[in-house]
Amino acid sequence: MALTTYIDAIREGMREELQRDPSVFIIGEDVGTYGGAFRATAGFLEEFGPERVVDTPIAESGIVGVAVGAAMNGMRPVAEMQFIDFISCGFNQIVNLAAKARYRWNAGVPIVVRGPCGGGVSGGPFHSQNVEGMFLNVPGLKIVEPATAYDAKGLIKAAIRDEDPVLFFEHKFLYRRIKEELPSDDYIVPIGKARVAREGTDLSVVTFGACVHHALEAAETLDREGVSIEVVDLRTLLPIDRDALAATARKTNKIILYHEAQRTGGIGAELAAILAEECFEWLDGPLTRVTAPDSPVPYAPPLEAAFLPGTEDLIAAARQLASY
Amino acid sequence: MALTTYIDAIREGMREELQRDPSVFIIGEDVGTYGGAFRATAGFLEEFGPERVVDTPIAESGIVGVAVGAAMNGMRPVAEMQFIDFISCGFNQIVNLAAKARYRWNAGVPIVVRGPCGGGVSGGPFHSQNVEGMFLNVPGLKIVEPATAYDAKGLIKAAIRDEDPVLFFEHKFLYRRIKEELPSDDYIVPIGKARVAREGTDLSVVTFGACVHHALEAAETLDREGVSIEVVDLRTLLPIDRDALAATARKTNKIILYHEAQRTGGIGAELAAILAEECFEWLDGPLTRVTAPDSPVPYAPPLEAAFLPGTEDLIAAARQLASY
Amino acid sequence: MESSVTSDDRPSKRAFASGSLVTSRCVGGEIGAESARLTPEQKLEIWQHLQRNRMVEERLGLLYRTGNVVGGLFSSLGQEGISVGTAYALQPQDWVGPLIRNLGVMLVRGVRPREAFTQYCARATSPTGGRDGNTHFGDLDRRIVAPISHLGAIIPVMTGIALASKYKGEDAVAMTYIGDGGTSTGDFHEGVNIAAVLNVPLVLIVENNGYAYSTPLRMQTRVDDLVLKADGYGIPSEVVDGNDVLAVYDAAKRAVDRARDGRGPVFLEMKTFRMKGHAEHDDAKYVPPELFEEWRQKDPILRYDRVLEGEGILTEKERTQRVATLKAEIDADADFAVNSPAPEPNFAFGRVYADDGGPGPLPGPAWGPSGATRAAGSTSDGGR
Amino acid sequence: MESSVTSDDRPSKRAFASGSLVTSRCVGGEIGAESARLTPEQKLEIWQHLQRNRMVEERLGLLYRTGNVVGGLFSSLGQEGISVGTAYALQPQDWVGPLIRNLGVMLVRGVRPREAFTQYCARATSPTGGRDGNTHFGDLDRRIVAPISHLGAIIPVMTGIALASKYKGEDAVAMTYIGDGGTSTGDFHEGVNIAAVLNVPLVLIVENNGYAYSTPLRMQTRVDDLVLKADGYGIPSEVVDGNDVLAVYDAAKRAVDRARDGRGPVFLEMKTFRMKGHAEHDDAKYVPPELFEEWRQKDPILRYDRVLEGEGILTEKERTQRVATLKAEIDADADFAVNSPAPEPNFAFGRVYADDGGPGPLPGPAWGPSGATRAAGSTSDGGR
Ligand SMILES: Cc1ncc(C[n+]2csc(CCOP(=O)(O)OP(=O)(O)O)c2C)c(N)n1
Ligand SMILES: Cc1ncc(C[n+]2csc(CCOP(=O)(O)OP(=O)(O)O)c2C)c(N)n1
Ligand SMILES: [Mg+2]
Ligand SMILES: [Mg+2]
Repeated sequence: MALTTYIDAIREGMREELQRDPSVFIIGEDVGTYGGAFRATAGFLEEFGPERVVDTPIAESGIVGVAVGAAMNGMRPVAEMQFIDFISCGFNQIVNLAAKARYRWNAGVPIVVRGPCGGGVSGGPFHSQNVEGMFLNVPGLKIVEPATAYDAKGLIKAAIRDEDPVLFFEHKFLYRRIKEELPSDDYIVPIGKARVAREGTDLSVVTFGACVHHALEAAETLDREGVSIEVVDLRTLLPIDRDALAATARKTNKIILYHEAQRTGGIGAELAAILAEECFEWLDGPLTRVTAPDSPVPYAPPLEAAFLPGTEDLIAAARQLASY
Repeated sequence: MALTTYIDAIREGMREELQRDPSVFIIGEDVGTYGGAFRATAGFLEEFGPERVVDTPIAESGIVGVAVGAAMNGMRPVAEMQFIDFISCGFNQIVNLAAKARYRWNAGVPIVVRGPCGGGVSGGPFHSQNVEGMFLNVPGLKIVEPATAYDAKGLIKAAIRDEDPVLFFEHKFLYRRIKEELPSDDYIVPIGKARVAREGTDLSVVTFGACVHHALEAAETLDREGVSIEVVDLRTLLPIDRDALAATARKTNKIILYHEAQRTGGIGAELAAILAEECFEWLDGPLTRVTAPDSPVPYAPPLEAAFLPGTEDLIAAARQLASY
Repeated sequence: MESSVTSDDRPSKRAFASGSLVTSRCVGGEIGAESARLTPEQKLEIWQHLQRNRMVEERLGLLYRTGNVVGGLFSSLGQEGISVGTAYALQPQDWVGPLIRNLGVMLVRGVRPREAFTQYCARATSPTGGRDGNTHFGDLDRRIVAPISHLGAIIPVMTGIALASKYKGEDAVAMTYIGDGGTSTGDFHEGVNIAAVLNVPLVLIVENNGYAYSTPLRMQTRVDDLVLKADGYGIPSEVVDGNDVLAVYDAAKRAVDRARDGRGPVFLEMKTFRMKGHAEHDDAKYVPPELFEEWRQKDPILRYDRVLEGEGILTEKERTQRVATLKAEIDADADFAVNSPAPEPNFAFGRVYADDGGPGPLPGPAWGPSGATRAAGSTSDGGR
Repeated sequence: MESSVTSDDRPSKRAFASGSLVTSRCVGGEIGAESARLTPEQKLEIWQHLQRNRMVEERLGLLYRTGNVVGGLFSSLGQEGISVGTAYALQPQDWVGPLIRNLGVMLVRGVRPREAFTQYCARATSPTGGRDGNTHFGDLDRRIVAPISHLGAIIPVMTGIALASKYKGEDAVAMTYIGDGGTSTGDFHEGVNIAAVLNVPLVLIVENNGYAYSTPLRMQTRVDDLVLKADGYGIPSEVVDGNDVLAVYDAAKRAVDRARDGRGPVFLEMKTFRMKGHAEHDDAKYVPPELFEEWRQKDPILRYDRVLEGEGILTEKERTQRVATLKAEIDADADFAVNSPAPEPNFAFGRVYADDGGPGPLPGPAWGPSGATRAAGSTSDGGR
């Protein structure tokens, strides 16, 4: 069987949903003729036609707004942000229109807003951001970020079928770097459920996205040093799988929160808060964050490498915490 | 001596800075002729003229952008959001232009973006929000929210003089509800420094804004029960005063993070994370958050009362933590 | 075509210009043709809507002054002709996205006065159960989309509504509203432009009432006539006397027909005036009194009364009688609101997500919806 | 004035329309008067800028293919006349906010090729020290504002720059740029509208090059001529042949003069064509080849060569000689970049805030700025 890359998994997931449900459609900049800046929608225009693969003007607020309206009128739009960094231009539509409609007047807004996030590809300050931190304090949203091709496909399908607005972040570093064999039948990965990417007993690394791969690498190294690392892949960033957090805390009693975004106000903060509040008694060491520093993402490779929280940073933190 | 309300303190602070420094100016919707929806700039047009009190079209992104440009060209703009909820429309200018310019190309952006935040006045979902959570993960910004008239005046002056972009949140519940005697001489309250609003020994409540007053009230009640509460008023939400956090943790060993915004991804998360990472050994009980639930702000008074984390909620949480 | 700098170099000094383009543009059909087709019954129905709109808002003013209204109160006094005339041009399958001054639109679309009263008074019986206030309610069954406060935001949303209707082949038009001030927002621009490019059936009603809060038109835009903005999107536009309900209906009907015909969005600028402050608390001292005086003469209801009198459709006596009937309905609905309980505190929680086991469906219009019927393709559980 | 629906009911089917308004609008002065005033020396200087712009970008292409460029490479091939002609109309005290295809603007304003080379190659010696790339650098001393990627965002910022200059009585104009695609953004709308209402000296250069990434003009907007948008803001506009550098200079000079004169913003639409893909990686398969062919004939440099030849200002021989001189400069600067070290990792940290004790000032143009001089009222430490 053929191996499927992360981005192909996303494309396949969207294609299957487009085939399955005529209310699903794609909207965004250059998603039609061009097939998307990263080719996530390549071939869709030919297969589904311009009514279901809608190229738009450059207008992220407009794109999200149109998606919201279409969703209220029975559709299931999948809106692409060419880079997730541009979601800041559609911020108001997401946080005030999409996220609050159900609470206010019982109007469901089943949209997906998806796009490439993350660094490691010399994208500089505006093509490398991880933006989940901007949305964590916005009730009404769901946020998803897969780390594997399997999850990418299963989660994009779940996101499209979800009755609420889902932000779907795709780590562009993974787009073509990882591949795996995928089941041929229809499957989804449920939103809201983390997975244990690697079992371990001494210390847990709670993470998601590209960082999962760095964490697994670090775990190998540490294993050789006799430190057993459990890697928890959140997959869903909102709502957070508290049960998975509690389970791993109860098991290893020492936790590292590991993410690529900047430290202050990142999701690591929320994870730490949940643990320090709900799992306080099980903690045998400080909740340790391994994250980017509090600055924009720099452009030059040595700067970006210094900025990004990599395998070495994680290993160092894990050694310290393990010996606490 | 006359008593000055919270909003008058802000107005006086701005007026003094306008008088002191010709590069300071006011920009926003209805800030001129009308003197601001909450009268924060009343009388300014008459005193300083239309070149320094600039009424704009309804365009928050434009307003912030114009402020950024003027700041780059030597001015110190103070931009008003009529309600802070509308800052979501200027989000991109704040997070991508203002916050990153110094890091990227050494361009300082000394702007203040200010406006009324918070609930308790039946403002409903769009006139009651606390938006600090949206900006905590954005390096390059400073965020301030005073709880007293003294701090309101001292902090607005410090914000105007600061070399970096400052978001200045004014809790509208306090606007005319609190007053105090203010010094007649020029003073500032430094950004980045918390204050101990009340000394205590058993348990600390870390909070800010209107919640400080609820916390002080709760502390009185608990005092009568023999529980001594320390109330820390953050004043600055970004960057967080880690020293003040550590000092109170070292002293009372039990901490409640108390804020009006929704729980998940709120500033309480970041405070908890800092404490659980940097002050782990001093903690004698779970880090407890007292916050609003994860929903939009409802409109009807009984709903809003149930939604807002009030004195009673705090007292209940404090009793529980104290007896831990 | 020559340069369009209408007012030489500086923004117009006029606080509010009534424009020079009133009769020279036409979005299709023939000006006056549609209103000429109205039957006397229809004209009476329009009168009824106008009068009801005003009386409901007057009653809201009373509820405000007696402390029943929670939060601010927004009035469309003097602008009722726009809400009524435009909504009257719609068919049941059409969608509307009204703003805060478009209670009249909702009433024409079948919303009952008690829904507005209970909303403004934040009662348990209100359409949102007290979760939101004022006109911030909608109903996907009745094809009414609730606005958010952030001006302009509803335009892309209604563009999306129109896109979906077009895709589903539903023959439905989406109509929405914006003030002169709201045209300055980025979302206005993005929404209208996308609607134009995608050629969707969106009818945008721009209510140019001279002020945005305290800001006069000339400080909001450098043009006197907002239709010039439509040209930049390549969509047809028309300037309409917003205080002439028949002219409003006429233009709206032609615009709706054109949009329904698959010919894309239409932009109608309604010249009118805001006869009160921004909200009830605002005494509008910043408005020159002579402007109020000037526009009082153009009151849309008094003008329409004279038209119907002239055409022998409505006598003084019948009018008094109809007003009394309306008053009875409004009295009953206002009483219903006043006597309704405030919501239970725990209604604050849940239904943030579809699957969070929230407090369940809203109280809803227990009295049964009237007006638009539900078309295929969308059901009540969140538009799906 | 009549309805402006330029293309009947449906968006134009033309992939790229060169418009019908080319000669009928004038923002002031007399079309052709300013370019007629240019001395032969000035005309040669313009040629020099054009040629330098192209040669620097060609060299960047080489650096890209040899793996020296970090990230994407953006070209202004075929559009150099716009960058050069507009920037040439500025005075030292004026401000510019160039976009990614406006390297030519920066070069005219005194930026040296090595600044661009080191930026694109992300070297320690680059203006941002490697913190940002490509044309994303600015210098408040030289009155160049760095863009962000988010299109449209720079327009309100340049409006603010212009507002501040006006307030300070500095007699300075702010010029900035936007693509046809960028006109669809909310920030374009908000920025231009505020500039119009506040009557600030902003000159907006709209480069209509037919495409926004893969999206042709007709899918970006329903109008063929973007100047129609200017009408909606009540500001003067002109359509210019963007591939005729003298026409560009002429219109820009008149626009700048008008703005400097206190008469408010000006909108110039430059018709041109993007002769490459969106960036170096994009083969632009979606562009009909005949469009490239058509526009190759209009190459701004070849055209200008012929003009100068015709006027006897630049002989074939002198041209060859000048190209060689330019090549020497560019060779040296490219070598400088290639031989420059990558930044030290710890340059990633600090200088997020003024007071965080960051890594201190940037390497900066150690070779000394040329071009614009610094006027009173702003210093290098963050514009204050
Ligand atoms: C984006 C945004 N900014 C600010 C406000 C605050 N605000 C509410 S109504 C209003 C004036 C609206 O004027 P206009 O659009 O002309 O409508 P009108 O009130 O005249 O009907 C303002 C500034 C808002 N609702 N949304
Ligand atoms: C707000 C925003 N959305 C999306 C993008 C991604 N993007 C970069 S350039 C571009 C096309 C720009 O087209 P145009 O404005 O016509 O300029 P041109 O490339 O033709 O010079 C797009 C979509 C962006 N930079 N900013
Ligand atoms: Mg208005
Ligand atoms: Mg273009």
